[in-house]
Amino acid sequence: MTTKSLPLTPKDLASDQEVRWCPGCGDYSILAQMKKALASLDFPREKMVFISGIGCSSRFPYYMNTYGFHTIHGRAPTFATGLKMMRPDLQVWVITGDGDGLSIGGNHLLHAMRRNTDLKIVLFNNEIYGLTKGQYSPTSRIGTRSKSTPTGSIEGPLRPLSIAIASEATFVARTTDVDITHLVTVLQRAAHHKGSAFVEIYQNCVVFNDGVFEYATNKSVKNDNLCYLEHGRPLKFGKDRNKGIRLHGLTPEVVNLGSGISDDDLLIHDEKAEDPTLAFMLSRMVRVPGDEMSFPEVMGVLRAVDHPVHHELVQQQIDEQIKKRGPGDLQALLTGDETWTVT
Amino acid sequence: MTTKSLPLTPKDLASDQEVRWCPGCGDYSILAQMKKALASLDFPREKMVFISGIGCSSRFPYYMNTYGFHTIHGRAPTFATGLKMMRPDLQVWVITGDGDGLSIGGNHLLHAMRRNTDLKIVLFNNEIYGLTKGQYSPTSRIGTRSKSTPTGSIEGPLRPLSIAIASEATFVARTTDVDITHLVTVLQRAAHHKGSAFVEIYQNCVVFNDGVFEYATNKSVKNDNLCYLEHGRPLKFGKDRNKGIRLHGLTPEVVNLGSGISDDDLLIHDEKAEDPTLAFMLSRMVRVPGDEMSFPEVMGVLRAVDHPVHHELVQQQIDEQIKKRGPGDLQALLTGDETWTVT
Amino acid sequence: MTTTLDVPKKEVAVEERDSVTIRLAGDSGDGMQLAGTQLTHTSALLGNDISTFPDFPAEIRAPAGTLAGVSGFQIHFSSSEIHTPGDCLNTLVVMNPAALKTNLKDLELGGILIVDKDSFGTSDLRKAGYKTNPLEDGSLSGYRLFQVPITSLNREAVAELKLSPREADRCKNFFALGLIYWLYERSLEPTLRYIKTKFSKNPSVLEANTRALKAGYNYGETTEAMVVHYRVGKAKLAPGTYRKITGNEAIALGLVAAAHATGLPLLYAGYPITPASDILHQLAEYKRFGIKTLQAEDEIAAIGAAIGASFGGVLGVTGTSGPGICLKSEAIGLAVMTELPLVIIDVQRGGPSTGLPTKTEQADLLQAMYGRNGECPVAVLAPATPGDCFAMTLEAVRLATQYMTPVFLLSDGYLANGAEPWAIPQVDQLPDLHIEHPKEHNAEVDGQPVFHPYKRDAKLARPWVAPGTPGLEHRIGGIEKQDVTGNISYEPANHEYMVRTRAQKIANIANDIPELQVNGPESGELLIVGWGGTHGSLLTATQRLQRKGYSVSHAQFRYLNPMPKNTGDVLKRFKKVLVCELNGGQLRLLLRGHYLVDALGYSKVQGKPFLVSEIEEKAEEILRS
Amino acid sequence: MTTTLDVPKKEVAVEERDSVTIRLAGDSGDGMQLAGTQLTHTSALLGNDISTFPDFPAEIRAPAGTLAGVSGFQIHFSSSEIHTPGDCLNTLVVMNPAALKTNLKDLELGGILIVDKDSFGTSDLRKAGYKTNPLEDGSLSGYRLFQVPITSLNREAVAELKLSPREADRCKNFFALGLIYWLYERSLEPTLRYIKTKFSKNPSVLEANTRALKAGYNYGETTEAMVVHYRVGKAKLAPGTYRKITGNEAIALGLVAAAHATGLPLLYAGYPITPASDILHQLAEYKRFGIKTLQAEDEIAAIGAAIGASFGGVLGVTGTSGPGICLKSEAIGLAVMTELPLVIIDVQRGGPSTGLPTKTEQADLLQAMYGRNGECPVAVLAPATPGDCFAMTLEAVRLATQYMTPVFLLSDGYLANGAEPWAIPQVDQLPDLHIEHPKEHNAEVDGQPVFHPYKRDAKLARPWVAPGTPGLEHRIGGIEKQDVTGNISYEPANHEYMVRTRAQKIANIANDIPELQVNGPESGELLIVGWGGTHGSLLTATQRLQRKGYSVSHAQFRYLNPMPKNTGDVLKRFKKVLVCELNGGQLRLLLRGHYLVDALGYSKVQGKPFLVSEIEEKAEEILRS
Ligand SMILES: Cc1ncc(C[n+]2csc(CCOP(=O)(O)OP(=O)(O)O)c2C)c(N)n1
Ligand SMILES: Cc1ncc(C[n+]2csc(CCOP(=O)(O)OP(=O)(O)O)c2C)c(N)n1
Ligand code: SF4
Ligand code: SF4
Ligand SMILES: [Mg+2]
Ligand SMILES: [Mg+2]
Repeated sequence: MTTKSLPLTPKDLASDQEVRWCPGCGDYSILAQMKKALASLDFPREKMVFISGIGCSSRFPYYMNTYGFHTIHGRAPTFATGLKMMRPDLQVWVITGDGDGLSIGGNHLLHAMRRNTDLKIVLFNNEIYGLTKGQYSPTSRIGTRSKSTPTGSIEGPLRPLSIAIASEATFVARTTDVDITHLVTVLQRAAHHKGSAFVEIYQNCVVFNDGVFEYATNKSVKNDNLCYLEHGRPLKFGKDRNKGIRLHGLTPEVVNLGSGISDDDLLIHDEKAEDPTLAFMLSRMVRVPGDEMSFPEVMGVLRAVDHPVHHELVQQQIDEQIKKRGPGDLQALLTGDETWTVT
Repeated sequence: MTTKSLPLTPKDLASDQEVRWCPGCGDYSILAQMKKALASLDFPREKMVFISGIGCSSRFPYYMNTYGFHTIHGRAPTFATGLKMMRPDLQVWVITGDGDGLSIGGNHLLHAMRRNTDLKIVLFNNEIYGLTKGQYSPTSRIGTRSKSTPTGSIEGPLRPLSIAIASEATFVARTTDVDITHLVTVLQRAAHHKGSAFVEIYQNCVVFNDGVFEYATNKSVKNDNLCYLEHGRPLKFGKDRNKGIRLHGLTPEVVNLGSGISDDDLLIHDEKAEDPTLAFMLSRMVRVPGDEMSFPEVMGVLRAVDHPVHHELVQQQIDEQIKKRGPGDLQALLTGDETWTVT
Repeated sequence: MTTTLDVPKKEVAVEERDSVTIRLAGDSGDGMQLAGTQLTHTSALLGNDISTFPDFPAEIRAPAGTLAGVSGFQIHFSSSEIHTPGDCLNTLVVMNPAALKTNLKDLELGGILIVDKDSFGTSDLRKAGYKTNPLEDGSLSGYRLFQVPITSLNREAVAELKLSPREADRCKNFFALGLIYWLYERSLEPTLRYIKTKFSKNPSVLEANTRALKAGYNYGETTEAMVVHYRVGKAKLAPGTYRKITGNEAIALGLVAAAHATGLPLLYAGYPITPASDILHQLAEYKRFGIKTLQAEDEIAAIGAAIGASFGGVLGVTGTSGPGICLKSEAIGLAVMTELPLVIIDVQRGGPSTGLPTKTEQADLLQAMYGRNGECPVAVLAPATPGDCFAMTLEAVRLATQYMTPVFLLSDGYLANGAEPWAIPQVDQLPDLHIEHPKEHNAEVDGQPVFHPYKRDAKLARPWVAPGTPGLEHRIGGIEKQDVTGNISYEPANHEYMVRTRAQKIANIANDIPELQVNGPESGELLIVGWGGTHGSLLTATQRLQRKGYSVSHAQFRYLNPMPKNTGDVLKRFKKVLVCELNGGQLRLLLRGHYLVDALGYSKVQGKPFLVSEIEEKAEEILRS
Repeated sequence: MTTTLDVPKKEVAVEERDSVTIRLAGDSGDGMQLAGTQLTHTSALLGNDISTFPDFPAEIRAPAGTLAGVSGFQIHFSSSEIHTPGDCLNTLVVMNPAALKTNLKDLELGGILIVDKDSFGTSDLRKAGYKTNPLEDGSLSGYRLFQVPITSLNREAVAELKLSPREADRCKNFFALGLIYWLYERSLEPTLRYIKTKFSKNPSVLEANTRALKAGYNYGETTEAMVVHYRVGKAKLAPGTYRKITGNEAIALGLVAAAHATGLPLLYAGYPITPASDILHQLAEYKRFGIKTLQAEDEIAAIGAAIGASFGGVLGVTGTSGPGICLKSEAIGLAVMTELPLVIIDVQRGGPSTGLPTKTEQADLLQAMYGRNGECPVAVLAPATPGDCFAMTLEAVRLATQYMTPVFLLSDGYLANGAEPWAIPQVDQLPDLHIEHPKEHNAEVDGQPVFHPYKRDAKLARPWVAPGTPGLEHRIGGIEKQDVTGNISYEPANHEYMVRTRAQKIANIANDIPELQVNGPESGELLIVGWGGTHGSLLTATQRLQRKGYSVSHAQFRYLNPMPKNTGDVLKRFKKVLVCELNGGQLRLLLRGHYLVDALGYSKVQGKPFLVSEIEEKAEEILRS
């Protein structure tokens, strides 16, 4: 059979399976934007693979007309790691949720990123367990009332981006389900990154956690609550782009522009900084609803650096060994160093 | 039977079991200092519990005359979490290794710290798998030749302290096996911390990774390679304390004191900073052997903040519910809301 | 609150029925589970015996109107004792074509079929894959079809409240329920009460649901179409006070009762998974009882926390379903080696792998028995009915604490969500499971008092010391232990001794559990054997066969490891043994292997419970051969 | 390099022996494993049949001189065919009192006992728990005791090299080895060659070891005490070229050969665990063969990576020991559901839990069979000897790829580290396991070409498509699959069909494997049955019993699931069946359950292989009863 000729349209990437998320779920938009982003890549669909764990989000692969593997809870990065090692020609996406990726599966994500395995990891963060019908997750805010925390959760949330950065991920970004142009751009950049790319998407679970990202998605307020990062540009935000982030020693602070404070005083974003401290600092900024002077949450690419990629290093060692000692001779290997003959 | 009267001596904390580490192993010193540190606490030994995973380091509990549980590989924090939830009166130590705690067990460490479970977690980092006879670990440096990486490891190491900080640990510290006074102090501080305390100890595995921390333990060079942190004090180091760390924007740099640079120009350590960025930055500093101007590695307490503790929050919710709705009436619960009677 | 209900009396033709099976089926969003629960509840309060079977899709809310999105709730209520939710439907209510398509095959010929006629538009039919409209093409002629314009009647009923059509339609389930209440002479009272409490904060929804329920009822009363209604009298249950209970509820209550009976605090550590999650949810509500719950980061952490709690001298319990048991298996081995009490609840679902997460199955028996490295025996129990989950939970705690061992409790999706009437136990009649942790040394060495953590009692159980006890400091772990001292030992003979001792300890439990009970004559042609949640179907089938004159009895295993002492004897007293299981023949393998009886097997692996008729037919086939 | 050795000839009394069993025992740090390996190697090159049994402690290096620190290496070499490392020692070399204490019980009465006299100081004796010096208290009078001052003689031998005493003592093992070489007429050549290569970068160590070895040899030659030496002639092995091989080596080589035979790249993903780690270590050396290895973060990740590789169309293999199998169990279920080829190597060790990590056992059989949720059948193989590990690894890959299924390979600690002579296979005679991934669609729907990932072939295997193939894009996963299309399906009848089909696919393998072979008459009084690594002991015992005139045969299962087709027949041809296992009776349960034979069991669970005599005695007891 022959390849679907390039360029692809988003429709070429739709499988024949009926999409079965709840009406209004943020996952629909992510699916649509993913198809757009991939269609733009000039890359054949048979070389794309989606690997997911378990959760609403993890149903994603069924809906893409690519190769796909819906695996088990929390372990998607492990399957993806083996696949990418052996099939470097494939573009491997990992789809996970806040429960799948950060509760049961946190360690695998961590190690995939540490190895700089060339995976594009997309974490749908809805701050809840959707598929199991509404328990709090490791990203749920303190006080979240859920089926398993009827009197409110007591555990502080993880910040997925902090974990990714501490795990040595070479590409770390954030976006939201409904900001469709931004979402497409971020996915495209992840696709182009060589190495572990980690993307957190704020995703609305309309059934069990509706509106938890309202501040970040509602058009009327989101610009006051989000700061879109641009490499080499000062950190500015606000509906009128009249606020910024300034550094005070190691501590960032929100300032109003004008009256003596100009762009030049602001922190300049550097996604290519080898030292991850800036990216880490940005990952800590949390909008406190109602607190005007609390930090905006950053959107876009926090970090994008070039490090050697796992599968290439693996291959390199093989090539070096062959260069040094010649290709393997199976008969010699079976025979070994010392033999004797019985006649 | 009666309590061993306080204060304890280190000897009171020695069990009757023969210690079975290799002669010269760094674990011996850690054991000795742990006994010293605990003896100083004015806390009864029957209320101390040591829980470990599997590894050379994880044999530790057998040698302490306290309660102890040598569990399974990587899972010590889980047992400790259940124990501490139900028995807040106990002081619970978790003993783990770089493989046990950061390879197979990374996720449990992460979540224990996220919950701010009141555990004292001590990670013996020898950058190798000791018990299984010498495979590289997630903290091994790139290029480590080991049984499983005969041509050198290709994976970048994790920094345990970065992971701890990103996991929201409220106490994060580092020390070495042979720096016995410092080790005792750090263990005492961990013991006194309320919440998750994470301590990394550089530990020499004399059999499989001998000398890997030479730069940090050899008396003749270590002061040039390590920076001992003191809260509220500038970051200074060097045999003659003639070097320091200065901040350049977000980026730290090593400077020589004198000729215009004084203590006032240096970064001041603040272990109580609520924002973990400083601690994270410190966790990234790595000594590059041979590079005079590379960073020193920090020793001591990077972070020590007070956050609500898991078991107390659990109890608080119980107390609140009882206050609000009265203590549970089992008969009423069994009976339920709607019943009918058959006569 | 104890209620005695007046059944409304009206002047319509009334037919008496011994029992009735009804299924309500509609879209996941149509509220069928809620309506079914209300019908169950009301019927229980009316004094019927009840048994239910909810059946819902794995998707949270699959696209409206599709076959994948159909959710059903089946209830069997009766004036005599019943044990199953019924094989065959007497009445089926369908809210759309997809529900008709997936459920019609279970309706008896001549049965009552109520459809929401308004939902049979062209696009509805297409989504369900109908080429022609079944309401018109004659394909339903074998049934007593009532085409009720439920959607429009309901909208009309709530019209005054000025709700959006979507909001109005949310009450459809109550309209349908009202109609069923009329048809089967049910009182509206309990459901009205429910609506009042549930929606107290939302008066318009409260009013809408109330009106919908009444409108449905009145429709039955007034429409010409429905001229008969049915009466199902009170069941002759044993005297006492009853409530309705599901298996998951019963386990949660059993754990609270066990904490009480042992006098120990309890930690339930779980990780959400269908169909076990509700146990965690429920226990999280019981903070006033001092119960602590932990939603751990995964199943390994959950069992770890439970074992940590047990090590701490309190009750450690964990619960999950099959995939979670895989993850817990290494830690179960540790609990076996360290001989700590532990209760592991497995609410079995369809497998292998993710399988059929919302469906029932019994295929984890051999996993519970053998799913660990090394010789690693644990006790295995399996409750027989939803209510029995309470008793067997207490049993699990009893055996775990008294024998210092992990105990598996094998529930399943059917028990977990199915409901039955339950005679409410009295707290002062709960078994006394009181635990006293040792406080004193148990040996002397060279004249010095010492504590030996592996010195066993008559049951072969080792002492359960709580950390914090002065003088009894000790260390345990997963490496083989020396007999008595518990020190690490690699000594060959000691290992064999310990392996055999651990096995013997579990085997000894057989002395401490009831014998296998035979329902019917103690010997005969055929013994129908099952275990756990298939009890109702097998017992009912057996009773029917006995009524037909066959020499057949039934025995249900509630204790699977060890098996009751009389097992071999019982099996040998029957010419043939038929082991009926919702798996490929797992108990059968064990019975054959242990007792060398040529047990036949009847397996069903469809994610569904046995129908009574299936067992009956299979048994008749064997009896006639 | 093929070598023909000249055995040194000298004028001393020479006794001919058919076979000899020697154990070298000392402190973990004494280099006994290395010395043993050299002795094995040399004996193999001399043309003896060999079988070895290394036995070492779980601690890396327990405190010197303690019982816990004793490490031993046993070798049996022979001029006739042998199958075990020997029951009883003819010669025991002990480097310290602790080694004497733990090993003496295995030395035959009158056997040769060589001790390093220098290591029997007061503190050495105390560490080993001796109250009096056994060299002096007469307790060794039943043996031919040679008290050799090994430490001092060895220091003397290397004195010129000016090593520290510690460095000098590191050669003690070679001194002892030299002495044994003299005693048993072994050539020094292979070991001298080894020393030369191994220490080429460290000339003083090279020289020291060389001198030590020669000094030991010369000591034998010159000392008055030793007046006899022994000769063990060449074994009459089948003609061919041989090498020595351990089970772990054979598995590693088998995997490289399988990659060659299938034409597929191979990923071995593991996580270190005793006694499986060496497979990972070895394969990590084979980069030139294109083999890729991954030391994953844990066992779950390892199997995940292996399955990911299989999904990618290449060979995915993972290996571990029992505790690791626990962790892999959930993913095995996924591989069963998605019907991907996968080889899972379990090098079994003493359990349960952490158990006896460095000791052998066979207690993971039922875990391999049933240790997963749901009905989850996989193929299970078990090699019978170290060399057979090669053949069975190829078999595992063959069945995995041709039936699209996970295959368990149950090795054990004994096979893993034990060595035997191995007839070197010729690459061009390896089985052809070539794989061709489908490139074309396999169905048409509405005239359009489509690909159905669950359309099966005659073996019931589904097509193994490699991602990257245009037009065959498809999705798989762990939820129940619709027959043929592989779409998600919750349909009850489909589930049952798929459960049965997966089971049938595995059952069909019985048509494609050799029948169970009976060693001895095809029928008779007693059949001794075993599986996997106990082959040598059971076969040898059977042969001895046959020589004694008993009507006894032996059958060893190398295929455990499915079992060979003739299994039932074979079992039924014997009056009695005795299943001998290093576990509590796991195969026995299966044979009884499947074939309803009243199989007896002989269990040993001591972390050690069977002695031939144990089997012999047990069988005689049964035969006489
Ligand atoms: C081993 C295992 N444990 C538990 C589950 C049940 N489970 C399925 S999805 C899920 C969590 C889903 O949450 P998340 O990853 O946030 O995905 P979402 O549904 O919110 O997209 C859980 C606990 C499972 N399938 N397997
Ligand atoms: C489930 C499981 N997998 C693997 C092992 C084998 N194992 C024991 S200790 C260990 C690693 C030890 O390394 P580390 O934690 O760094 O401890 P160290 O010995 O260096 O102190 C491994 C892989 C095991 N015991 N259990
Ligand atoms: S439950 Fe939430 S996350 Fe899942 S499909 Fe529905 S809306 Fe989306
Ligand atoms: S192997 Fe290394 S870590 Fe383990 S006991 Fe020996 S020296 Fe210590
Ligand atoms: Mg989620
Ligand atoms: Mg280590």
